[in-house]
Amino acid sequence: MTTVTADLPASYLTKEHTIASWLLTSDHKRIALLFFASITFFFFIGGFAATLIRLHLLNPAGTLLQPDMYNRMFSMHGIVMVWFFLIPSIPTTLGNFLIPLMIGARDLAFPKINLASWYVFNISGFFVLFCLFVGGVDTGWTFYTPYSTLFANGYVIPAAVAVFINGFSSIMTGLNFVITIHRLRAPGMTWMRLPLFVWAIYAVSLVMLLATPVLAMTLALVALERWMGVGIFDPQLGGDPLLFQHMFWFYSHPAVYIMILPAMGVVSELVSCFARRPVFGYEGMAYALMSIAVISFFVWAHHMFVAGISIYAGIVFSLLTFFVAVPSAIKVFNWTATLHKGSISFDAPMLYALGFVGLFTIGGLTGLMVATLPIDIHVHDTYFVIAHFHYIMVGGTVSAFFGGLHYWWPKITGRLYPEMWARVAAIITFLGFNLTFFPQFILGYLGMPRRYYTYDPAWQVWNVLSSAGASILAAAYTLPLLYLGWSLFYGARAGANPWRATGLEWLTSSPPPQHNFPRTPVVRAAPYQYNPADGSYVAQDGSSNA
Amino acid sequence: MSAQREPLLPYVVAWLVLMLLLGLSVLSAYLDIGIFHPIVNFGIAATQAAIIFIMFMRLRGRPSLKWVFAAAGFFWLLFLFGLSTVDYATRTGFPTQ
Amino acid sequence: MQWVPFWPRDASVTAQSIDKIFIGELALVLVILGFVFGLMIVFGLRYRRGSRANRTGLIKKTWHWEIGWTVGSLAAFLVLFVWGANMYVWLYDPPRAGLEIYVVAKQWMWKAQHPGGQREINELHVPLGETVRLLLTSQDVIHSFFVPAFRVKHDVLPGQYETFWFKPTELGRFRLECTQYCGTEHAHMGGDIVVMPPADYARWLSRQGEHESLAQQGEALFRKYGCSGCHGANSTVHAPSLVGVYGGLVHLEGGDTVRADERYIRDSILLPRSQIVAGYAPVMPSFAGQIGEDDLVKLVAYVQSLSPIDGASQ
Amino acid sequence: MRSLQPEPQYATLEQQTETAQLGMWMFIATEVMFFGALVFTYFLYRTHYWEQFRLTAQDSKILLGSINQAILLTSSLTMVMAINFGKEGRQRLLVLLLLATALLGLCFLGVKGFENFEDYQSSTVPSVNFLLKSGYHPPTELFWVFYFIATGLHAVHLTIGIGLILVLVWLARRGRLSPNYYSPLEVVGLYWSFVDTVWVFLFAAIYPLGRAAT
Repeated sequence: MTTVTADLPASYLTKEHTIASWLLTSDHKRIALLFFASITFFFFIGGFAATLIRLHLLNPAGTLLQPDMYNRMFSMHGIVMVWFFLIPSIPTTLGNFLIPLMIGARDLAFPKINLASWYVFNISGFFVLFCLFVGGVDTGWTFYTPYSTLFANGYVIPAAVAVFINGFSSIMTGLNFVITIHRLRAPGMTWMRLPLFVWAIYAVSLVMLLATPVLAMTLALVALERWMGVGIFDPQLGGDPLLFQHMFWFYSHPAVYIMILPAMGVVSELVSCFARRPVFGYEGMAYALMSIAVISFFVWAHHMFVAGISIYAGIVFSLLTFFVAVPSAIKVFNWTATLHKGSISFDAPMLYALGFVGLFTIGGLTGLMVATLPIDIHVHDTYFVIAHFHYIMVGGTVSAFFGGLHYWWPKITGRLYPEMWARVAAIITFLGFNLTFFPQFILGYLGMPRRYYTYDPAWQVWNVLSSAGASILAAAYTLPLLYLGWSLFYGARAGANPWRATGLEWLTSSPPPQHNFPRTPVVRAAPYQYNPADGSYVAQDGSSNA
Repeated sequence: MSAQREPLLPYVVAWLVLMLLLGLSVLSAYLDIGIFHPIVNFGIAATQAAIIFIMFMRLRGRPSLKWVFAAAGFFWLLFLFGLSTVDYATRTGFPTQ
Repeated sequence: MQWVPFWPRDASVTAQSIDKIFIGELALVLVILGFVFGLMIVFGLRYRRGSRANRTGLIKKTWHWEIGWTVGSLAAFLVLFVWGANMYVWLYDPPRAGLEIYVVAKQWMWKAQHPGGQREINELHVPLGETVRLLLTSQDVIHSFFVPAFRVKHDVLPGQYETFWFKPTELGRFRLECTQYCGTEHAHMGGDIVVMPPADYARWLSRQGEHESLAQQGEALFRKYGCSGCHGANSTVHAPSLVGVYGGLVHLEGGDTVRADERYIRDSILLPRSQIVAGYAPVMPSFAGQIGEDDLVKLVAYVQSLSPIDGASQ
Repeated sequence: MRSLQPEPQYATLEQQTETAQLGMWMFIATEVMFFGALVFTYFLYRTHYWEQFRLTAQDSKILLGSINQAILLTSSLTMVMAINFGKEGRQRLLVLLLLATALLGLCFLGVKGFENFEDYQSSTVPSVNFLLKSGYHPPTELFWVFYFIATGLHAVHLTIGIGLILVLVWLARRGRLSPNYYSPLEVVGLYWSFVDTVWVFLFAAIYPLGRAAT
């Protein structure tokens, strides 16, 4: 099955070699790699800011950074990580690379728009770097008015413009995915045969399309208000600052799901493949993804329980928030049940995937706590909330991103990564992560507010633990950069299907040829037809493999 | 693909109706109908939009995915308007400076 | 819960209730976590590749499981929701009694004004066991009033009053923090809540020097800004009398009815024409931009004092 | 002339054309959300400051607004006729009607410019030249803020539309549009009519709020 050829097979990587052939490519696989380069860059920028923050907080007096500098660091950390890493992370890289391969298409529906999306992303990245170098912005990533419009002393407008432009990139990519999944599926690829990763990307693309424009408008209003001095949210004119929060969270709450849904898709692929067992309740998983995407739009005001919304609104949004937890709970239980009677191997992607399930569960359950109104009154805007969403976003999304990256690495590069190192990195990540963020739950309940550059010395021990964990985490995130880089040149050649997985993407060679498939595949089987008893599987084209 | 000619008359009629509705909208501005102003104005606007969508943007014909996408934005706005009304309709505080 | 080494002090009635719901939910969370982690570990060991476990007879496609845990989790969530919502109403719908203190926030300090006219900055003295109702507003950006030991928090918005209450059950000093990011010195925008025995509190109040009460100061302003010319008893202008207005219902031109709370009084001073009382002409000029938050507080307190039924607030 | 092959990811040219249209519809849905969010702010203040908004909206120039709507509705008609002629291969009429559409778009911008000049003269331009008339409260300024942001964004969209139509003219002159391949025509037509629809709603929000003497 896995034929290792001596010299490089003709692939999308070797088709052309000029720089122009990369910068002007319309091949979704190359664009995925371009995006990969960009978001990795921003991941380390955001990570650098996080490192500074944690270093600064080692000392309760907060003497490492000036207060203004600290405020700029956490703002930049938030803005870069949210819009320049987490939101584009899985969709633009793994999604871009895999969607056409998984549905048996030769490319996305609009390849030029796909490329344009990358350029637009980089232009917005330029603005955010510009903002960083001229002095940064100190509003936090949430840009709350009237602080951002009338009082902030940073460069709010470049930051708002950066996020505004970034939205176009999101919309272009999301639009491309939705249309592609609707129109370009291979013969036989019915909706109920789509891999869950495709479902997840489909759901997330819909959220991007419907939510991002609202953010774009909101930030445009903020920028105009700051520039012209009068605006829609100005309390001096009778404008309502809470209106900004409503509009901001109408985007930014679904945005949380933009970050986590693709991760759920990745993990479903991983858990099933390494447990050698069909995903438990495939249909339930697909419907859960879609209902999370829809319900995510109904819960935004749970960020505003203490902000001054009416009591009735608080109650309604609390109830709706509990509803969104139901499909998430279904997913967690189904992943766990997928392990039942499996034949589980603990390769690095599986370690990341199991880590994801555990950390996501903790993040989700603490989410229930902050959805409970009186608890939220106490922990809102404290480190409890910080810990909660880092469990979802870092413990969840970033773990899944790394898991997916390892899993599809052979497909993307044609090389195997060093398994031992990868397992070590996965375990260190898990440990470092927990050491970083678990103490923050305690800090939060003790009452340490977020965005404080100095704090009560009584809290120092927890902060020191957290900072120690952060340094481990930093090392754990740098490791893959090293060994994956090494494997690019020295890794063993991967066959077409090193994991013996069922998806269409594994039917073509690794790395795939320019237009993915020599001949359009015909789909004859549901995904995940693994048999744990004898290790055999049925690929999606209907071929059985012992 | 054949070059059969599509009659232009329906489009001209649609245009005439649109102009008529514009006239109505302007007329309504000068009537003393109090609270019904926005209802009339936006009712007329929605009718005009529907005509433009169906005729000029060719939503006529077989049901298709286009219908879903055309309606999606408007439908989704209902959630923004509806759910925030839960707050605004029951809130007592509003900035006064 | 003070025996737990990292538990915040609980020094108010609300703190104890919130701790209860927190612990209840924490227990539930731990049970679910134990279940999920336990299953993952058991399955991971039992069905690791190469183990001899029986792998035949996979559970066939059925909705029973999904429906089972959907219903189960939904039921648990609804219990939590009702418990929480109930308490939320209790916390954010303050009783109209006890001590009323105005708090004005600005970058980066808290200014409090007691009913007797005593003012303090970054400190708030309150008597033990008394229900304290705060009326908060901001002069600039959004701040948030947070006392961890009381487990209470509310954002403070510019241009409007927010309100909540607490009832201290322990003597001592408790940290006050701002939790809504408000600029460079956000981290230093704090202070202390000092809970004293009622007798000490009374002594403390009297030690703050001779003060006119907030309402008396308001009465002076009432004359200074010319309000008494129209709203006074001997006025010839057809303006509504303000005696007994506070706390009752007001019928507006156009058929609406509003409750005359602090917000309504404040709004009526600044934007009189947006809420005209039925039967009166819209002749009152706007005072928008002419009266600062500190003076507004006094005027509102004066109008409040004209409705003596609410006894305690004077 | 380029040979008429679909792009590699499509099986047929029809599939490509239909997909392009579908993409445009999806984009229009995002535009609806974009403008919808702005109208949401309007909706809120309109209901909260009911009388003030009605009062100040009387200062908007309803005559110019109506003329502009008439211009845009007409341009939608010329656009849809252009598409029909394009499909039928009648190149001269196609180019003519496209140019007419673009011209109407420019007329709209001209009238809008004149309207803004009048707004300036009557001191209703926030942060540039704004005067709070007696009896008017500060929230009336919110109306004008909305007015300028909404019509400004609409004008930006319209300008892009005019640019796209000029590209179509160029394509048509080069013989790139034919009864076999007219996808760009359809797609730009959708966009143009949508921008028209936006104006229809903005008109309803800005001009006819009640001008009867009470």
